[in-house]
Amino acid sequence: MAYHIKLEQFEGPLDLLLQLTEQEKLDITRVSLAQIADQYLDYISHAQNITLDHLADFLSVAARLILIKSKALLPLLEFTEEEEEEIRDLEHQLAEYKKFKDAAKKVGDLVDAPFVSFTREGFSGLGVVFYPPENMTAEDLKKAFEKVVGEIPVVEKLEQETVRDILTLEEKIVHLQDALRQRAHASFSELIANAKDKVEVVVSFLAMLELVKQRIIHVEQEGLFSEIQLKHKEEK
Amino acid sequence: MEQEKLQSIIESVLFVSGEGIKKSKLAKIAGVENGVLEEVLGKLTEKYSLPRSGLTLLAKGEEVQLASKADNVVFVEQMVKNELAEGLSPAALEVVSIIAYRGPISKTEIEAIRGVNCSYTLRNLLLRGLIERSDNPRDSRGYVYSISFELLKKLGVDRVEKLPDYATLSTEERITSIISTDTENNPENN
Amino acid sequence: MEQEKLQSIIESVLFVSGEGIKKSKLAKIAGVENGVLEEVLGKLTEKYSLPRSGLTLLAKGEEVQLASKADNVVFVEQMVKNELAEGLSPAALEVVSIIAYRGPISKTEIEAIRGVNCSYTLRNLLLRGLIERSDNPRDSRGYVYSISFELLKKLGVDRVEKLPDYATLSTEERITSIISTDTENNPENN
Repeated sequence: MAYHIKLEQFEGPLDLLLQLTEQEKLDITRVSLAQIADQYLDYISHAQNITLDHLADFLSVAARLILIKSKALLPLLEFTEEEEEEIRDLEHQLAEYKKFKDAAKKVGDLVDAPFVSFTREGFSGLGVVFYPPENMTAEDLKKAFEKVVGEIPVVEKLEQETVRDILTLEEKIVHLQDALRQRAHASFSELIANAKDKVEVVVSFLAMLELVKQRIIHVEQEGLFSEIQLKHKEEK
Repeated sequence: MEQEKLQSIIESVLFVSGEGIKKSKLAKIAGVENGVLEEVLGKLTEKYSLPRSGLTLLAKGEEVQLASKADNVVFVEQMVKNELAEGLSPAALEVVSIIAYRGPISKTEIEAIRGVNCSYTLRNLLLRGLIERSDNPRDSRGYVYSISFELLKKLGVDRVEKLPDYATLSTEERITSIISTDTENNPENN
Repeated sequence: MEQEKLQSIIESVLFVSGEGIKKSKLAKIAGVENGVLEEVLGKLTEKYSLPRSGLTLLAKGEEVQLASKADNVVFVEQMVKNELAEGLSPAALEVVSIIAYRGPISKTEIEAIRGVNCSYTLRNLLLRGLIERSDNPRDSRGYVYSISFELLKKLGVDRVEKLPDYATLSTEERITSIISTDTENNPENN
């Protein structure tokens, strides 16, 4: 790999992007986002510490970076209103996140500073007096307990299951390579015909970009929004 | 150290301690001679004697203690009554129900079930006599909580087993599983 | 009733309560209008800000609580254990900051700002009592999160308004609009 970025532990795509811009000493602008798009993509395709349940977050940012990057490479490319909106949101989110990340450092200084208040035991010195709530019944207790049971999260396990099916980028690259080797020539829409959702399409697209960069495949696209054709270089 | 700072320190320590504290201990904490401490205590007594102060310094032999001014007892009693005698908040009711159906149970376990710190609620329920605590047989430094006999009686039952659906609810598996997963992962590691 | 007597009453009540108490309750106990109470609380805050005072008045939303002055921690620690000594991870600090500057705030809104799932961090902070949750007025199935008195004590500030850059960070216009579009698109905020 060309890049060996040394970053602190990062949490989430915005954190990663922010650290990349800071490392390159860039402000948060569209131009600088285009500049670091490759680093971001490299990073997430090789990072070991992105858990599957966070992958979707990383990929949705990746998709927007790819848009920004394409525009930088192809100035004629025009964004749809929706795309423009998504990119603007990313820029703003990043700027806002930066504010809170900076604030968190200052709050952290307060946490570490030797200033702590203490409070006293409430009602200290008072003996226990039996003060039952007026209208409480055994049935109220039962209902409250059932509510407690009902609120215990069972969701988290479900989330894990649904994400488990999604392939990682690494796996997708291998899959793409194999598919191309077998057919020598394929269109992007053929390759993603079995994709289960948007995330998998984005993963496939990232995998394609990665293969282009490693000069393993060659892609052609005749016009905007037209079909992308992929060829395996060895098969030329 | 200057007088004003000393006054501030002594007031902070007296405030937090709640109970009476030996003057020698106070002097040691503030790092001053007994004579200096006496001066500071004098200044504090003077300050508390102003009409606008709500505090007073009680002295009993070698011990001193911060307390609320006796003139305000009516208002203080009203506050205590309001705070303790009002209806239970939904959160407090939930804690009581957990203690009723799963007691005796530790604070850590209650918190694992609700996902929220319960120190304040537990103290309040103890003061109201709705729950009781005893030493935790599995952890000598901790306590376990159970519903008080008075509350059971008020609810019209003589033991927890007679609470509605006790047999099924007290063995509810989701509760058991969250207690075991959550108390394994130390909640303090963040 | 005259101002000085009112100050005395409120101070007594705050002292005995020890816990956070709603301003509306204080006003009711003292038998005064909310406006008058605010004035009295202002006077108390002024008094506690003097160098010789060892107390401070913490304020959070509709509640106030009496506490020891944060500067005196080294002395107070010799009396009582500092239960707030443990540090916070970078993730926890970010979440706490967002809640401090923007709270009460829903989980979805916090996640919109951080761009990452925060369930685990929120649960940890709740268990440590550094944040609190209450029902979301805009979504009955969800919660909103706000800071606790414990957090103020740990930070050594008497109210969030004293945090660095509070005015700018708490009123960011564009944040508000991102948040509102984001919550509209995602009803699952809890």
